[in-house]
Amino acid sequence: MAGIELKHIQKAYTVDGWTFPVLKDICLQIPENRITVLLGKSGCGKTTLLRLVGDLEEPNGGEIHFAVTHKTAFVFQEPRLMPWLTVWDNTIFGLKKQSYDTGEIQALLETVGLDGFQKAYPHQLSGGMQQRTAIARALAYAPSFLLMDEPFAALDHFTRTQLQKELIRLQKSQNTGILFVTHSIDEALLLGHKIAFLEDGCIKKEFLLDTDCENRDLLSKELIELKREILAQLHL
Amino acid sequence: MAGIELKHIQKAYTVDGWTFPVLKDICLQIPENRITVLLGKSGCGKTTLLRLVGDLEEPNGGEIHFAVTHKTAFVFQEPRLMPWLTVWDNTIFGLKKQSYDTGEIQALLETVGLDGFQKAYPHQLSGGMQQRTAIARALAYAPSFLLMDEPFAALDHFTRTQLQKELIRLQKSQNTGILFVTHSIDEALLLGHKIAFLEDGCIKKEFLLDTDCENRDLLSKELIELKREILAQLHL
Amino acid sequence: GCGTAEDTSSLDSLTFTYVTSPLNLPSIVEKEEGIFTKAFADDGIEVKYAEITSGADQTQALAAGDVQVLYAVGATSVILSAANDADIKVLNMYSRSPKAFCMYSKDESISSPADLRGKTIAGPVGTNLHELLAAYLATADMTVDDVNFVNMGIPEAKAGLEGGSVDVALLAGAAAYQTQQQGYHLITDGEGLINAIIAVAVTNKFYEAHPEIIEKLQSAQAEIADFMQNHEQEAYEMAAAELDLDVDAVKEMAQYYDFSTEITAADKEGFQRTADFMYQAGMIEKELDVNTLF
Amino acid sequence: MKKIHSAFAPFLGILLLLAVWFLLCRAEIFSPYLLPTPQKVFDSFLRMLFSGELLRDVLISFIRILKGFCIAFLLAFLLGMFRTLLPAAEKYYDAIVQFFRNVPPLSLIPLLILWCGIGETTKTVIIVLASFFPMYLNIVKGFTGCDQRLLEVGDAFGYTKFEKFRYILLPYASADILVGMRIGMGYSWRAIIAAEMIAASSGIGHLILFAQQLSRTDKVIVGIFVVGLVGLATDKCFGFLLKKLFKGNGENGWN
Amino acid sequence: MKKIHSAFAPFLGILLLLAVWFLLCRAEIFSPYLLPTPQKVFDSFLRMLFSGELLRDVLISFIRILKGFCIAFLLAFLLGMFRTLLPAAEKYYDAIVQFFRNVPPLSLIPLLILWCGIGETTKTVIIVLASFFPMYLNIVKGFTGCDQRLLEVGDAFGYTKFEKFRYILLPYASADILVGMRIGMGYSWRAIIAAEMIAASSGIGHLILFAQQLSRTDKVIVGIFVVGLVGLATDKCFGFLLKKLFKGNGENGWN
Ligand SMILES: Nc1ncnc2c1ncn2[C@@H]1O[C@H](COP(=O)(O)OP(=O)(O)OP(=O)(O)O)[C@@H](O)[C@H]1O
Ligand SMILES: Nc1ncnc2c1ncn2[C@@H]1O[C@H](COP(=O)(O)OP(=O)(O)OP(=O)(O)O)[C@@H](O)[C@H]1O
Ligand SMILES: [Mg+2]
Ligand SMILES: [Mg+2]
Repeated sequence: MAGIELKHIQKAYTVDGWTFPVLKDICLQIPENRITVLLGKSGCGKTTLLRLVGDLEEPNGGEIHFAVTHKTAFVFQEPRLMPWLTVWDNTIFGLKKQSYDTGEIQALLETVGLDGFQKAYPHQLSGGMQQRTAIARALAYAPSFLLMDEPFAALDHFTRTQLQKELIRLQKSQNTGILFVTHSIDEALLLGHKIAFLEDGCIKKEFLLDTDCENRDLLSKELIELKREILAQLHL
Repeated sequence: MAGIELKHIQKAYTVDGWTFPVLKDICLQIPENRITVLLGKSGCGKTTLLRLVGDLEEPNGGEIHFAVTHKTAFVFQEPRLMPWLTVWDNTIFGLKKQSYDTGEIQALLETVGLDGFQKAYPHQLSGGMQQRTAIARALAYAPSFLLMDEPFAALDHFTRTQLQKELIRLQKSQNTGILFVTHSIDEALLLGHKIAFLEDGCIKKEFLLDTDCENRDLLSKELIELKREILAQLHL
Repeated sequence: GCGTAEDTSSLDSLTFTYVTSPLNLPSIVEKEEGIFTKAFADDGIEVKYAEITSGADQTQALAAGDVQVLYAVGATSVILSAANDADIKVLNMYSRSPKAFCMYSKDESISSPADLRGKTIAGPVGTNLHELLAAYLATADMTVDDVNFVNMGIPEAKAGLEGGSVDVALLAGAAAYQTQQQGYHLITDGEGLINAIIAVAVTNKFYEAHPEIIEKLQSAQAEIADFMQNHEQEAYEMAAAELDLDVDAVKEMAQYYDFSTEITAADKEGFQRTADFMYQAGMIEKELDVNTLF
Repeated sequence: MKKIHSAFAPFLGILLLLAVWFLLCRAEIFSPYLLPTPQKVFDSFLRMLFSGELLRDVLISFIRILKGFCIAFLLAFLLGMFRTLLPAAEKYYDAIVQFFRNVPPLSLIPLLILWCGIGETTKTVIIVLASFFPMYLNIVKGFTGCDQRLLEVGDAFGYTKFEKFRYILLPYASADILVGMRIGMGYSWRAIIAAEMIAASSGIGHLILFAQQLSRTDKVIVGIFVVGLVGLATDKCFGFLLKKLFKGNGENGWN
Repeated sequence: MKKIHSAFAPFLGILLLLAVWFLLCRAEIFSPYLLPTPQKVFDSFLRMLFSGELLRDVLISFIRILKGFCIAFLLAFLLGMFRTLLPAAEKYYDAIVQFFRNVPPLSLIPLLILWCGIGETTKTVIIVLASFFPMYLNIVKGFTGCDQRLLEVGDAFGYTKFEKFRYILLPYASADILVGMRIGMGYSWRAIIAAEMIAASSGIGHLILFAQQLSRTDKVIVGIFVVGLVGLATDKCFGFLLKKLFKGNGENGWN
């Protein structure tokens, strides 16, 4: 079976001597070449789950199976840019010394709307621009699997729509697998092939969408129905 | 005339030796005891404008008139918590050594959903929790004027709705003036008495809403109409 | 450090330098027996000690007024300070010990000044040992420039000799004694070459302002000499304890020292010889008539 | 197994050193005068320990160092603070501070004797000179390197300059200050010989110097060991104390 | 007006010092033996300058210091790097490093002569001993204090340990490393007397020491001034060079 499989994952943290479980028993199948969206309340453990999948942290229990070795890129919740590098250098940070096509990077920066700021340092950027640089850094890496932690939270309506489209295009053309954390139900409905709803340390519910993301209409009967269902879940 | 008045404000930044104007000619009247919402694309200068109003930066030209001396609090776009202080200590950071009511602070932390995390350090919090701590810090200060830079961007649907309600309640009971930056048009419509739309270094358009914020229904004909108008502006 | 302490005619304390190495028996005996303390107790003057070993620092401290009596200071240091216009007066002698200043090497074949040509020789500049080297070389019409003289302290010179990076070391005191015990080759000692004078010195100003103290000091020194004569063994034991050496070693080394305090014509001559040497070596910039020192 | 190994590790280096020393003496490459055998040194150590002289000397030096170190720290801290609160004042004294930073304290001894006499003052001043600069530079670095964004939070909440200093700059700079203090403490101990060169009759520096003059290499080595170990111990105690004091900072992943 | 004032400020402190000195000599509180007049010192300075001896001495000392400093920096950097890349190795040598950090270099001179002779090696070693520790501690602090969140970015992009070191740790720690280097450079100059105590026949440290032994306070003061000024100049050049090298860092508001 392709993709990534989480089996009975547990993770606990200790704060002030008091240990509490964040993830209690996560079973989740993340398909390859598809967009999986993770929904959940603030502080429910979405970032933690992403970090486990991205191998930045070890689970306390359970297993994670990777079908193939992925070239993974991570968009963190905060921009995490290197303050001593310009936008350009931050963008190619993931590429290390390996050769890259200058034109491609330039096109990428244009896509995220940072053209003209190639030589600016992070502290000279607005919050949204920093986040976009971080997205550009992850995309420049040309990953086969992309982990994104609320990447569009700091962006305005239109920039957001534009990048969502870009993401869908990328996913289709490169067959990239994406695990996407968001707070916005609309965004989840627009992007996800699979929507997982995280609550109380478990995956409470999964929704599968079979329409192609490219042609989704939020006002279609199907999606309105689904949205209602999700909202009902949240009210629990 | 009460409130804050910006007259022909200009502000330019220099990046890599190239000076570009961010704010070109801002004229804006920010009423006292009301919520003013600032809308605009990412990177258009919203944070810059807020910083000017908050006296963290000097304009290159123009004048800012304050009707009365305000006790101003600032919620930055990033959490900006002191890493060496616990959530509790960060919350009372604005109060310095002045006396405060422990019960009130506790109630505030419960409102923002951080009960139980009083002794946690910022690096032990999720992104949304950090942002909520920053909001609690500003509210604990009991300001007469509150500047908020995308305070709810990192929050999920429900936490966000809850805090929006809390903000409206606070504004009513304390008569606090609020300048609120957001990317969400819905949020603007829910909260604002006045919505200012920033584009290309100028206030392109202002909208005044006279219904009481408490009873707004986003699906009311009036607001749908307004939303359409704003979206049209954005498409320019 | 108030430079004007000595101006007040009534002193309430008197600071002596206290130097025990290489083998300053009078100082050790004096302190152990409390001779100065007793002598000045009647006048209500408190006796204090300052352990300053470096000659240059001693004369500095004297000029600064922190110390009133340099009890055991090398003739070279006295001359240097006088040549640089400091106010200094030699009260009496402390010791002469030409035989305690030696030149050692590992190489048995060195037996004349000519053999030293081009060799690396280590010792402290501007001291009796430096003068010893110059005087020894002068016997064969050579100068210090004919050898590779390097400036370093006695412990360092000894370490250099041992480690092999130095051909000849100029040594005195315990280091010289040990080197001899180790069986190194003695090239020469100071006998007949230098006078190796150590003196007791004060400032002229002090000398004139406090004749009664000078007088007491002289009689107290006589008392020390008496003690050393009558309780020789005891004095050696005191020194051995103070310096943490064997009594036998102390006895052996003490032979080289003449502790009589009297200033003889030979001493004055020795002073002049040292002053001339220093002038010729460029260590002082003008000729000094040592009679102004006494 | 692994734990024992780990506890043992710090001593491994030292043991190796001792082993080399022992073998060198065994091979009789150097005369015992220059490199006394470990046994002889240990004997001397015991003798000095039991006669009480060692303890007394260490104590005296320790008090001197503490005095000098405290003065140096206060000075460095105040000047650093002054410079931070009043950046305009800095250029008046910076040149002098920078000048003296490069001057060998040994060269100042004659002048120090002149100004401060031959008493404790001179010794203290030498220790101050030795430990002031690393502390000052680290403190200044800590203060100037503070995250501007956090300082702005202070501005936003109406903090005065001094309050910003106290509640933001100071905690932020604490890591730098601590490193400065540790370096400064080390340099205080290192300066003990220079300090006790002048008219000292006791102290571990005097002990080493005196032994050197009398060619007692065994005593010199005992002295070196004692200074090194006592310095190490002070450093550890010091680190421990500071950890307690700055508890919040040490354990929040911040330092 | 304000600009002139500001350019003048650094000299104000120095001028004040000179004025006090001049007045003290005028008042004849101290004998000229202890505190020569500024004129006399200036005369000596000119004489030494024109005879060329001063320049030669400074140059020789400068080369020595550069040598010692470079070795010390390399050592400190490599050990710091080693410790960062291989944290397990640290405990093996940390105890020894910490031990020697507190040992006065003056006490080691006889042992150094024994091991390294009286040539340049010993002098270099003394300078290395003087400047190694502040650099090492600052470098270690810089490396260990690195923001974990940025290091995780490296992990996320599949950086190796070494790459993380090179591209994240190193730039991040550069401020700390620079402060360490400046302190280390200062300490190199300060050690010049101790270094040239041993069998030197030239160098500014030797000049001061020799003048001291010959009670030539005027020459000592000239030496002190020259060391202080040359040190100051090295420091400034050094700061300038490093600013050029680390250009990106210096001007992005990060340092
Ligand atoms: N290093 C840590 N130490 C202790 N607790 C932690 C740590 N990291 C996260 N936590 C806790 O784990 C819980 C989940 O955090 P996580 O960051 O995964 O939330 P999240 O779902 O991403 O929230 P948000 O939407 O606000 O980003 C929180 O309660 C947080 O306090
Ligand atoms: N310190 C600075 N130096 C140079 N340029 C700056 C600086 N701060 C902001 N800018 C520039 O000013 C512009 C506006 O920035 P600002 O932070 O006000 O945007 P914003 O409207 O808040 O955007 P966002 O919604 O992404 O936060 C950006 O183009 C940014 O690059
Ligand atoms: Mg998160
Ligand atoms: Mg912004």
